[in-house]
Amino acid sequence: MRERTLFLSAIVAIVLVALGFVVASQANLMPPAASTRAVEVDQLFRVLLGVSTVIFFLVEGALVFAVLRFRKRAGDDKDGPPIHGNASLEILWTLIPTAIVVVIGVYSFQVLMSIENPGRSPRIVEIIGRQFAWNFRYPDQDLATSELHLPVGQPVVFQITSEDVIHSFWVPAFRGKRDATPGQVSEMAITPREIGVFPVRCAELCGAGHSIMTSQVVVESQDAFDSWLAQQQALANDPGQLFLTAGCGGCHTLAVTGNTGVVGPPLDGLAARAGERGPGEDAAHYIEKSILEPDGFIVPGFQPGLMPKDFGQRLTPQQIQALVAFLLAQP
Amino acid sequence: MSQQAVAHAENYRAGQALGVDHRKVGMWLFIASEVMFFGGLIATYLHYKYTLGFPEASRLDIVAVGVNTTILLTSSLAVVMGLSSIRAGKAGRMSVFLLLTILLGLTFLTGQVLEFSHLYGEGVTLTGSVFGSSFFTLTGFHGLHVLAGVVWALIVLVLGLRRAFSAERNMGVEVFGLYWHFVDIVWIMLFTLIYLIP
Amino acid sequence: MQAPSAHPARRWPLYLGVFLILILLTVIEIMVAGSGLTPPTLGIILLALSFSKAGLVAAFYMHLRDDHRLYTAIFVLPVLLLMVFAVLSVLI
Amino acid sequence: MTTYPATGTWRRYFSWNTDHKVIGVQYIVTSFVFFILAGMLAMLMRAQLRAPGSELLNAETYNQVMTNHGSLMIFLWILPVVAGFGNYLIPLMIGARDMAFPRLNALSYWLIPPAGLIMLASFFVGGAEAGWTAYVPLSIGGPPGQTLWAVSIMILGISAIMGAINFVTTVLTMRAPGMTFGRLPLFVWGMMATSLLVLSATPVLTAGLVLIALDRVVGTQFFTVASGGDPILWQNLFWFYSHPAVYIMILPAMGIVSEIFPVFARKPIFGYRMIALSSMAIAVLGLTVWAHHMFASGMDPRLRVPYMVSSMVIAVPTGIKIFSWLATIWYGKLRLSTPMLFALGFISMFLIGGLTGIFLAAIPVDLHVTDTYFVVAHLHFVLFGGSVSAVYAGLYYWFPKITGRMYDERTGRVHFVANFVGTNLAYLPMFAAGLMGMPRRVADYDPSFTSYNQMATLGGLILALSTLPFLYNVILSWARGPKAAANPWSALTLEWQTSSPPPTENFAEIPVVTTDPYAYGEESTMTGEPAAAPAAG
Repeated sequence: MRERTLFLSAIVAIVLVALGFVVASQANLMPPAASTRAVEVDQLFRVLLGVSTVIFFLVEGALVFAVLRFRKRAGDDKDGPPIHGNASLEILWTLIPTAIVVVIGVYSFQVLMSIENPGRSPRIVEIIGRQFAWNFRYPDQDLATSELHLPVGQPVVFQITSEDVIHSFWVPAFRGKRDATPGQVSEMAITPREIGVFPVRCAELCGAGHSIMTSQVVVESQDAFDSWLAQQQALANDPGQLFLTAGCGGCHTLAVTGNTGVVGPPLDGLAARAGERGPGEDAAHYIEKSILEPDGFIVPGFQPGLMPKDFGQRLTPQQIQALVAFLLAQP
Repeated sequence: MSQQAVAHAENYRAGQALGVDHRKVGMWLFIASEVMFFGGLIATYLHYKYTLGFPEASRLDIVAVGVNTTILLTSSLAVVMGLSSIRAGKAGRMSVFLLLTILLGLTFLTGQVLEFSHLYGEGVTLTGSVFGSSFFTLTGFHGLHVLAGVVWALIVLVLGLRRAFSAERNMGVEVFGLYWHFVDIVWIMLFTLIYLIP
Repeated sequence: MQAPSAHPARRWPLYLGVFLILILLTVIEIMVAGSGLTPPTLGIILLALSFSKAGLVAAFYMHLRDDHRLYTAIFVLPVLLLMVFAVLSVLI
Repeated sequence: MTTYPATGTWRRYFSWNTDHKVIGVQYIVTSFVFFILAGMLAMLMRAQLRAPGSELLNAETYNQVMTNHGSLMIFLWILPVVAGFGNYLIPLMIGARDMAFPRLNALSYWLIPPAGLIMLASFFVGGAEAGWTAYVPLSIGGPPGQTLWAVSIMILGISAIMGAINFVTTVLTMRAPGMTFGRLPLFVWGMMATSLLVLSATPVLTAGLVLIALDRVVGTQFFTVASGGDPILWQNLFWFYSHPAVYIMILPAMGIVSEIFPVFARKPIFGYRMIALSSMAIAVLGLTVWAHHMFASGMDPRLRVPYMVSSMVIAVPTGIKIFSWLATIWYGKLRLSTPMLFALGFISMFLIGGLTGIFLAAIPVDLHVTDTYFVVAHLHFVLFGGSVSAVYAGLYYWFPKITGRMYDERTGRVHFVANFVGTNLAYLPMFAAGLMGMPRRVADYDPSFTSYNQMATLGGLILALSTLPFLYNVILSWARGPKAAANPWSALTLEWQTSSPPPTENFAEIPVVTTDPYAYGEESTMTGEPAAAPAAG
């Protein structure tokens, strides 16, 4: 009898472990692992999945077996045996879970230490969340972009913050997530390992636009990345392009860029007029001031409050100077 | 019935299994929850004190508040003397001590009002800074507890004058005392955490 | 285990003594705060003083000293929890 | 001092009544009404999410619906319904005539309907949109409804604290002769653990809500980032309550199934002491894990590891309970009536919630799945597959005691099957959606998640429909079901040793307890009035 029980439980144990192993190794529940960190996280995930599978089928199996095997037979109105407990059994199912938990805890800690180690000379990328968009800055190049590009295989540290409420920067393919909290900068280290385009999502409820606060990260070869960077810098410093990318053309008329907006005053020949607007203020200063604080002077016939007031953040000082010079040069 | 069961049966009549009075247990449990309520406010104050440094705290007048503290401590003495009076069957003396408690409580509140108006004069306001918000909220909630205690003391006083308590029946006074002493203890901690520790 | 109300009349010297100690401790606190001690030591001393004051009130005025242990447990456990919570909230 | 209108008149349920049984029913029925409302909000969300690009609700409305769904389900359904069971059962189970503070008890109930109305009123003044977590600064800038939301939850917190004081005092001071702590029914142990958590955690949330309300109404600076306010501080205060809240909601549920298994397996509970101890262990540990909700926030990284450890350790006492329940039904004579079916369903579904909890405790995995549909699935398996299943089990189990009538077994089984299928169909796909990258609290999603959401919506529909047979069953059975015996399940706990429904003040004479409440298969030797039921039925 005793041997038989042991034999049966051995069989059950082997079957369960095999099952757990199969599920853990075969299950494909995660998006592509596009960062080195993702590989380690997925490994941990598979281990947890295997352990849980064993426990799951052990308990559910016992449950189903008990329901089938021990259900009351018709006409049998006697009680079950008065078993109140079994010390060794209770100690067993206290110690084994404890052991499992300790192992999982240690392993998780190792993975945590490893994934949060930034690696040698990581590139810094600043990530700014605002309702409801992600903006990016490459401080080394002093370059602000609306797209996130990363060179494959190069360690990067994201410095994440927010301008309004809490957002959470999440690239599922990287497995990393970090809240963008106003008033503080939190870091997340990543090393992309796969070339491709992966979605970026906001994971913390941030208001009505929460579900549309998405972007994408482009992981590309070093060369492609460098040329992209160069191109972005060129755009940033070519005022004509800047005039378009910053969105000025949407509201202002300017012949050379072919814009015909009428929301704001026309900007052709601005140099001539700009001088007389502010008392004792030359044209250059007037134009710069009008970009930074649009409601400072309202051209007669136009409404205040229409032009965004955050160009000071959106554009670098150099870009603003470039714009001013560009506008002054327009006949 | 086992011997222990008999004991239980007798306690039960008085509603006192474990030999403890349910009103007292209830009061202590309420105090426990109050500890955690002030805990939330104190944790907030300390968090900001640690992160922001609270330079404005130098504006606080330690000595004046120290005097106010001793007033509250004295009121606690009055309460406990009142309790021991009624336990000795001296209802009249208890009423005197309760009256004293009420007066001391009101004095403390007056002191707090003076302190607040002084700080407002200095430009430290509830909405002016994180320090103002944390300070006035924490001390203000303590003040509200003192106010509630004064009202409760009035009720106990009136009941006492109506001969509601005696050397045997005085749980109403004791339970009120527990509350009052707890409010006193909260102030003892606030005095150190807000005023003394830089 | 109930609070002994046997000789209540004789308890007032005890209460008065406790009161005097409380006042004394308060004075000491203010003097310590005034002394030029540095924050870590200063904080520890001041906390020790205030906790002893709170302890005196709880033990004698709230009768925890000679009342049922249950009451002490109900009071002390949340205080400990509060201390843990406060420390972790400061560090968070 | 305490008033008892004539029993049997339905009017007493709408009056200021201090009978703990009346108050218990008031709690249960009121909270079930809010359960239905919150369920309708859930159906609105599932309808919106049935397909990507749906325009049934605009984003603001969706956020309001989502916020109120969560807040109603937690603060006005599970917490009060559990308090309702506690009110009805604790005095009966410990052999007392009523609660320690009957008028306080009535007051703590009568705070709930107004609080619920205040929360619903938020819909009409620009509703609360910041989720039940109300993270600052979003909840500071939000529309006026957010203030009503905060006030409502403050009131509910005060009500819960008063209830907890009542429960603990009652259990400590009003146990019948011989009802030692070693003989306390496990549901009472669960309520004790829960009440201690309510007492130590709820006041902290109340304090935090005061800060939010002051910031919104008076203009204080607590959470104004520009002047140094720290958004993480609110998360700290909030989760110090809201993680223990999960145990507040699950411990009594565990107590309910611990009552049901011995009765329907006709066997003593296995390892009584360990189950009672594990409830207390979960309560204590539950107070030390709150910041595991903040692993992805800006909190000090060094603090995360201890929270990970304590969160994982909770798996141990939880496991002890599950294994003890399995051992209880092992070698038993299982009677698969509706309460037993729901109790078995509780284990099978709570297990999924518990196991996925370990994934969430492991920080590296958590940083991927937190704030995604993985979390939504996890918490619904714990709170719906877990707590709600147990509540249904308890409602069926004590229905004859409460109403004096028997429910219809066949309809009950239909309800169970629909509920079981619906729960798994609704929530299992959400795990996959979260792992694949679907954030939670979104009014719209990437088309790649469509199939998961269609399954979830179908499951939700089944869940909604599954409440119909339940309502049909309880309403008709209460009105004209067959009369129930005093002890239809031939159970041994004290509440079954008096008539169904019990008379005012419960027992003609206070019983004297001389045996433990799960002595099945033995000579039961309970004296007192009326005599104990035969151990076997």
